[in-house]
Amino acid sequence: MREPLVTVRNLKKYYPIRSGFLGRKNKAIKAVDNISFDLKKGETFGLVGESGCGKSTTGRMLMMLTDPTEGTITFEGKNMLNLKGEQLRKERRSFQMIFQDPYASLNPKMTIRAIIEEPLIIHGFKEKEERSNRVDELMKLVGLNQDQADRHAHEFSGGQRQRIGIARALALNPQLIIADEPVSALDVSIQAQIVNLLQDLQKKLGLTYLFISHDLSIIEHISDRIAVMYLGNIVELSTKTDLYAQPLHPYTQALISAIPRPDPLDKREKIVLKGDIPSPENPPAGCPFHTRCPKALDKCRVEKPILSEKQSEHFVACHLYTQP
Amino acid sequence: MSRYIVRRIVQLIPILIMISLFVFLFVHLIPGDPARLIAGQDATAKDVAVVRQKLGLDKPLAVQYVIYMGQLFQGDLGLSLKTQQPVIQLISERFMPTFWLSLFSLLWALAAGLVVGVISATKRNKWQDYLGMVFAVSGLSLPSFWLGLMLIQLFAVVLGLVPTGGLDSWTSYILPSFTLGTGIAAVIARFTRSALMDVLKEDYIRTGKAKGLPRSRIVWGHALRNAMIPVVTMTGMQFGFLLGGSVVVETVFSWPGLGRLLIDSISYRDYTVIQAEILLFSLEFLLINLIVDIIYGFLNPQIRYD
Amino acid sequence: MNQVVGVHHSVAKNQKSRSFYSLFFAKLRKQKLSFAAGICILGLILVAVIGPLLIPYKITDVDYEASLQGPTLKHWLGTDPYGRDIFSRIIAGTRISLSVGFFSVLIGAVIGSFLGLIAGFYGKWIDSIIMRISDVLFAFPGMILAIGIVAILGPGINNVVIAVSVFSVPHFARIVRSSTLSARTALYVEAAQSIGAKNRRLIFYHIFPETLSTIIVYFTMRIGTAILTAASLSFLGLGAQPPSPEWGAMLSSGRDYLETAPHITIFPGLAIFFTVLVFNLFGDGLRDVLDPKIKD
Amino acid sequence: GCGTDKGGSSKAVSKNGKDIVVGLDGNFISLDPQDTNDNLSYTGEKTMFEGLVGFDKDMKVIPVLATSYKASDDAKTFTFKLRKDVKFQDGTPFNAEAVKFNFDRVSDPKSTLKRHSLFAIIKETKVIDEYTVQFKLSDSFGAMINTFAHPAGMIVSPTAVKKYGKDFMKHPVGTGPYKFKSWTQGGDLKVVKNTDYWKKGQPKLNSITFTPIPEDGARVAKLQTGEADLIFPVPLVQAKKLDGKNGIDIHITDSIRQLYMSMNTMKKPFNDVKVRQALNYAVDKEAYQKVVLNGIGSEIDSVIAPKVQFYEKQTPYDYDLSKAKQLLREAGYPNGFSATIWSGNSSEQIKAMEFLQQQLGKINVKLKVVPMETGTMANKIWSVSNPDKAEIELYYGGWSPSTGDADWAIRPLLGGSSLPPASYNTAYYKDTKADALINQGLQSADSTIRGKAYAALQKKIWNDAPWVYLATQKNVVGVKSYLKNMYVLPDGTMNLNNGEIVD
Amino acid sequence: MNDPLLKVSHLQTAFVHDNHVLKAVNDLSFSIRKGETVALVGESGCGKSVTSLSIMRLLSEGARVLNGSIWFDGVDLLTLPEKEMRAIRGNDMAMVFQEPMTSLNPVYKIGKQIEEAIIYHKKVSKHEARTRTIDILRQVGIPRAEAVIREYPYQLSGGMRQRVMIAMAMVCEPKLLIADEPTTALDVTIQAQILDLMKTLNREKGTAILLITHDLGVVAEMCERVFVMYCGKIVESNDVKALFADAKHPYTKGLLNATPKLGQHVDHLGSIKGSVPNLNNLPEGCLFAPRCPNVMAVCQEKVPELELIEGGGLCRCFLHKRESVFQGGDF
Ligand SMILES: Nc1ncnc2c1ncn2[C@@H]1O[C@H](COP(=O)(O)OP(=O)(O)OP(=O)(O)O)[C@@H](O)[C@H]1O
Ligand SMILES: Nc1ncnc2c1ncn2[C@@H]1O[C@H](COP(=O)(O)OP(=O)(O)OP(=O)(O)O)[C@@H](O)[C@H]1O
Ligand SMILES: [Mg+2]
Ligand SMILES: [Mg+2]
Repeated sequence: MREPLVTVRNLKKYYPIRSGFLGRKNKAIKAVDNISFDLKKGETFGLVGESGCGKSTTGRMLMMLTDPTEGTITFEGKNMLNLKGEQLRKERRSFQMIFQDPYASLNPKMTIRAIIEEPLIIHGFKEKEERSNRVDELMKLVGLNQDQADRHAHEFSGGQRQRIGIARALALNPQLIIADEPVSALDVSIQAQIVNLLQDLQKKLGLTYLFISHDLSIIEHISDRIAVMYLGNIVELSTKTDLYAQPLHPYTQALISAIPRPDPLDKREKIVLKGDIPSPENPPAGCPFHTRCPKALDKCRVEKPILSEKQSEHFVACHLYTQP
Repeated sequence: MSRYIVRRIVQLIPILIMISLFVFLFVHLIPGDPARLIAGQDATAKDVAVVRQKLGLDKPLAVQYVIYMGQLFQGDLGLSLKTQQPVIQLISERFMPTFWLSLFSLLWALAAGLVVGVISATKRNKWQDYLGMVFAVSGLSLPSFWLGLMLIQLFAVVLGLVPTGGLDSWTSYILPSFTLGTGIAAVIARFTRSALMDVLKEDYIRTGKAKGLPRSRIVWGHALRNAMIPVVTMTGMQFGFLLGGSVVVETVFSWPGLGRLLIDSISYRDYTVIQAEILLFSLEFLLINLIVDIIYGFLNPQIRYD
Repeated sequence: MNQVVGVHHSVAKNQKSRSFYSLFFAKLRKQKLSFAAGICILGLILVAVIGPLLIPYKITDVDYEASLQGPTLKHWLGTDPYGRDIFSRIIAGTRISLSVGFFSVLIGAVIGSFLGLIAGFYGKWIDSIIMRISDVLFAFPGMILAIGIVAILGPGINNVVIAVSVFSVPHFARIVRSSTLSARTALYVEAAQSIGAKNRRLIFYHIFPETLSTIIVYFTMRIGTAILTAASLSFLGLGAQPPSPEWGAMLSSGRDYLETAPHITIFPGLAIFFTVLVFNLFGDGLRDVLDPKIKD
Repeated sequence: GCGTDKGGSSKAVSKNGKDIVVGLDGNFISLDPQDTNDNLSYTGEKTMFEGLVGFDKDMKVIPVLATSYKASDDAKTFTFKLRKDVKFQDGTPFNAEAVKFNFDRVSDPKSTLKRHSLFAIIKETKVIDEYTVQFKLSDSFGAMINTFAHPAGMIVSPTAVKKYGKDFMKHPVGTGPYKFKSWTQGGDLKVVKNTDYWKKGQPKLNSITFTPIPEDGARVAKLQTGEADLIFPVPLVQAKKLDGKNGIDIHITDSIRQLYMSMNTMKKPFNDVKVRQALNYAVDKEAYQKVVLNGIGSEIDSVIAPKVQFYEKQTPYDYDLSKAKQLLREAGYPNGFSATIWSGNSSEQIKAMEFLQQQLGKINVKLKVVPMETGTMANKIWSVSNPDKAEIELYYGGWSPSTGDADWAIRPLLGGSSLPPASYNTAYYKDTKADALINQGLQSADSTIRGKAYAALQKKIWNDAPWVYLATQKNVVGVKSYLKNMYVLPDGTMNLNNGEIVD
Repeated sequence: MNDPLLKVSHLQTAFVHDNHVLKAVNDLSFSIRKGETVALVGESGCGKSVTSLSIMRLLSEGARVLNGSIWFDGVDLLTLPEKEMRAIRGNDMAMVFQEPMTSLNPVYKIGKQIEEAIIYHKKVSKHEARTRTIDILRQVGIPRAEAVIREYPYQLSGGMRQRVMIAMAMVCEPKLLIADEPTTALDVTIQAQILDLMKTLNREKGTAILLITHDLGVVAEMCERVFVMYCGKIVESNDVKALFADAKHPYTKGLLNATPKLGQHVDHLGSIKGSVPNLNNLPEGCLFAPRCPNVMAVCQEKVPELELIEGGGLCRCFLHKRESVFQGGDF
């Protein structure tokens, strides 16, 4: 078994809702509610779930862009949450992020060169020549044409921009890349280009990915292990093959069955869930999924199931599988 | 709802205290000795000293502030240094004329501004739009004192239609309200136009069209109500302008209102009156904006006050 | 909450590979009125710079025999009570009014924008303090604040500049704060933060340029207000000192002659009106082109 | 006035009813004559109150509530005989007790009345009999009778003062032809006919409403539209144009207000009399009248105006630039110098300063014009306790001695004891000889002695030239032609008591 | 049953700027029969929305139909006076938009927004309108319909709002429903609900549906026929089964390859090189030529026509050129 690169334990993020007299805090959005997982060196860890379930929040906490309410994130033995100021800034080199929106994540006022060069400047690469060479190298790596370096982002297509974003993320030779829906905004034909690029880079550079997506097909294609999130909780965590071959959690089952398949002859019965995803401001008691679960038991309404290993490397949080 | 209002009013208190301190320092920073001014041109140095002591101006500033605030909390605004009249009385005599003036100015400004704004937005880039906006920008660019003087010449002196100034009958309100409201009408018109233009680009307007609704229904029913939401907020902010503008307009039109009282009080360094009046202006401004927020809540169902 | 896939596509794909500036000018040119106003502003600036060299009379040339004349061929806009040429004075006054407008707004913009950036970026108590103070200044009618400041500092054009800039500060602080708040959540700012950029870099390198268009638009629009306020102060006798041909002061001294010699009030009034008008029109156009949402 | 022979363009106007509106350029501050220090308030008060003595059209002292008076030679004791047929408007009888009450009130050192200093010299007021009253002064004071004629010497009802206390100023009761009706601070004052007035057949109007209209244009417009029947002052620029139109008559009458530019005689270069005289020669006084006063003013030929008691004509300084330049050269300023001039920020004051700037520019004296807001200026002038520290150089101002007497016209402005902050000697003129003459005039009630002293004093000051003498002002009133017998006194207060409407 | 309900022929819609014309839809033809479900697929920016807005005549300012005709139920929509067009919109032909979050007026209650259309088109009483509103809300599967009509849009989730939008479109029982990416903004589980709903409505009410989407999965699940668009033109069309079984156009093939399929397990996804050309800067010849793996010399010179291919479909490609040129008959 490979070494864990990052260990996440009991991570929580509650966003306070200010209301009441003189803006006292008395409610919270439980965006991420106590999750734990490991990222192993060199793997692609897929995080999948529907809108608002806390995927981005998890990614942002790993990037230290948001402070967790509770929990630990350990990287190479260091608890990242204890780092402050300059130390933290230095440590950031090992963690990089690729964003969903290739348009908004590039400063429209900067040239491509300036964007890719920025991490180098920030981290003290003084030699101009050295930086320039590195930029050229990176652009080649992600498949961008070097003579376009002095143009602005708006002159590029979505796929090209996403490549720029990837080049920036790679500039400092990071170990972990958090890709928050890196292809959701792209057209299918382009999406495939980027996914392929990410896979090639992983092979070439030995990167570890945390790959966030709501698209189960993409997640299946790219990930080694997958965690399914629902309302701030991980409801199932397993290797790719296990998860798709034998989804345990009713939510995962519904999710997989709901994916429209590009094959008109494949006329499966779908599991169409009733109702909406509850608001994280006001999550249901007990199992967060019980309100929509076709197999809900009485117990599910009161007791929250914990994530436990049902089969080897296959974790699920569901009362259906807790032995009496 | 009422809890919300109470809370908002409670929140005003610290701001008002800050304003009071600010005003107090500000007023005392203005060079000029009220005792000297009140004692008069031919007063001797001794007369001045007597007056100073009588007015309590010989005490240290901090002490004066504490005394002032103490009185204020008991609802006592003190006596005018100049006339020895209770400030509250001076101000209450002047309050209504200024209040009505502001209100009429605001009302006509709203009416005119909305109409011009809506026409401009719906006839975008047509002559109506250009005309409306030239009018609006002109309104914004006219020095109000100049406009006032010109209006007096034309309508009161040459045509004799309305009084030239002072407050005698309802006709007295026409010119000053018009002068004071012009700038705001212009702002409202511009703002309505741009808010409405933004709203007309919204998806739900397209939905309305897809339902087959007639254009008038879409503009006046669906778009304007949404466009009003930012317009209302902005109108509240304009109130500050209105209060400041009343100083100038009241001078031009010999209006027996607070603006002129303020100018007079400043030249006499009548501290108590200046302080009270600026506090009143600020309070008025804050309250108006509170009301605006409440109206905002009615217009925008997404805001819940609880 | 739901990601809207591909929302930006059509916008972005429209943009041709043109530079920001040529795009900007092309758009601005379409705003015909504003474009014309922009040319007028250039004209005004030209007049401000070289006008004093071209005027037919010195602005201090008095001729009591020729006082209060209406417009003639000799004196295009007539003469004032001292027989000075009003046309020359208005031309010479352009420089004063424009610089009052420009500098007062500049000072206000620099300080206000800085405070707005800080407040918007750091939030929390820094934001509260800055915004509460600007609330206080807001609740204080601007004209009255200006009167007070001039009363403290004494009259004179420099003090008018200070007074007007003081009450521009909270306006800039507010709008810059709100555009900072939105720029702060922009993904590219987060991206820069995630590669380890310091706050200073985030604020001045990434966020500030984003607020710049708002600042520029508001700047041009405020210039008009500033010129008007300065003129009002002069009208109340708190502004420029004689024999300065500041328009507000000219207007103020001419108001006694409103009936007997209206030209000495009308022309400086028109000069103010025209100048403020073109700045407002230009600001409007800029706003439409740069598209910041300014609530004013 | 000059409004009589305009003929043609004048369209006849008439008035229904006997209620008139008077437009004034400011607000009344007080209606208690003993607690008033502005002329405007006196204009209103004079309809309701009367003094023992008063002034006629030419500032000559005339009896009003007193029938006669006698002064002792040492100018220390003054005895008045009172009218017997007078009652206050609230029914209180007017008698020696009432007079004593009034002067005890104002001369009490503990009184915080604004006019205390004017009457502080009264040591004692004695009731001799019901209609005779006697004042004893603590010091000789030749100008005392003029002081009694000052509007601050008007008699208020003791009953009303006791009743209203501090609020008396809002509930004035006197003996005058009109009774108080209503007043809002900063707004209108309305007075109505006193039907029990002691002068039979008076007053002739039912009511007078005073309305403040500070803005010149608005005030004129009110007269034009007939919303006001009388306005004062009429802006000088418009006087000529208004006259005869819309049934308006413009009355231009003499004033005792002198317009001057004072020079700080303790400061270089104005400590040199040659410089001061040079400046006097350098200013074209005719042009001043034309440009600044719009031709409404008269030549100045003494430090006090002709209508002031003991006036003595001097030889005016002609407009003579070469003489001015020569004097400057002699004083050691061949290339001129720079100086700062202060005044208020009214348009007239600014205009005057600008004019002076232009004039003195011709002899290379460069002025920096600083118009100041009233409060600031007062502060600048009075914040100095030591003449050496005085910042003031040149000051443009005007002075109207409300007692109509030479003493009050000179002492506060040029007396050695009047340097700021004590009083208004902005010229910092302190001359032993002049001070001695001032005292001579002060210590006698004998008009020949006083006359001589003031003649010498005027000559001395004229030649010492602490001021650039500019002009004597005129008062300009605008009235509708149906309104008669209302006039402005030279001191700038108005007497409306005889006013009547004639068709 | 064979009459087309909607017949779009040679439609050309462009954004007209002062100095240039951007043809967003260029010579587009297709038709829909009564009760049929037809898909228009294509990548972002290929002109799907512009097509639907052209049909509804809701194009924004600056966009204009330059050429072509649109026949709907026997009338030529493009020559209809605005007033009559209004009577058709929302009544005979309704539309659902991509963004359920912003397509409802935030300041009006749900009920009012639906009733408005009924009252306007059907001239019924308020009360009747209300009954129908509650009825339709129930039909689109909204629980508590009586309560929901008194709620504001912000109180509803995205899926609920999209149901409301569909209810609003369906309430006058239109003959044709145009759904422009109705589920793109929704989550998979919610998408499944909405697609389910549309299928049911189609089945029960016989409403024809023009489904616009970029998701081939959705197409496969929902539609009977498919039109594939690329750069404002139709490049291939066929019966859904035929198309998925044997796509002819290289672009269609590329799309199908690039779509990840569950359980497929390939190392690399198929991808199409390059990116969609800019409308400002379209290539000569076949628009797909620069990205085409099978490009030939002729492709860069001539524009291929849409031609009938074996198996009944149409394809715009020189690879599949046959002797008989498509003449614009029934397709
Ligand atoms: N800054 C914030 N303040 C308050 N609530 C927040 C904030 N950021 C996120 N949330 C809330 O936390 C929850 C989880 O958000 P998050 O962005 O992590 O979801 P997600 O799974 O990434 O969703 P999506 O697929 O829409 O990106 C949501 O309900 C969201 O509204
Ligand atoms: N207002 C506009 N001005 C100029 N061009 C526009 C405008 N709106 C759309 N376009 C262009 O028209 C073309 C077609 O746009 P359309 O919205 O129909 O695409 P779409 O296929 O619906 O894409 P998406 O999947 O992103 O919704 C695009 O290239 C787009 O850039
Ligand atoms: Mg997310
Ligand atoms: Mg679209």
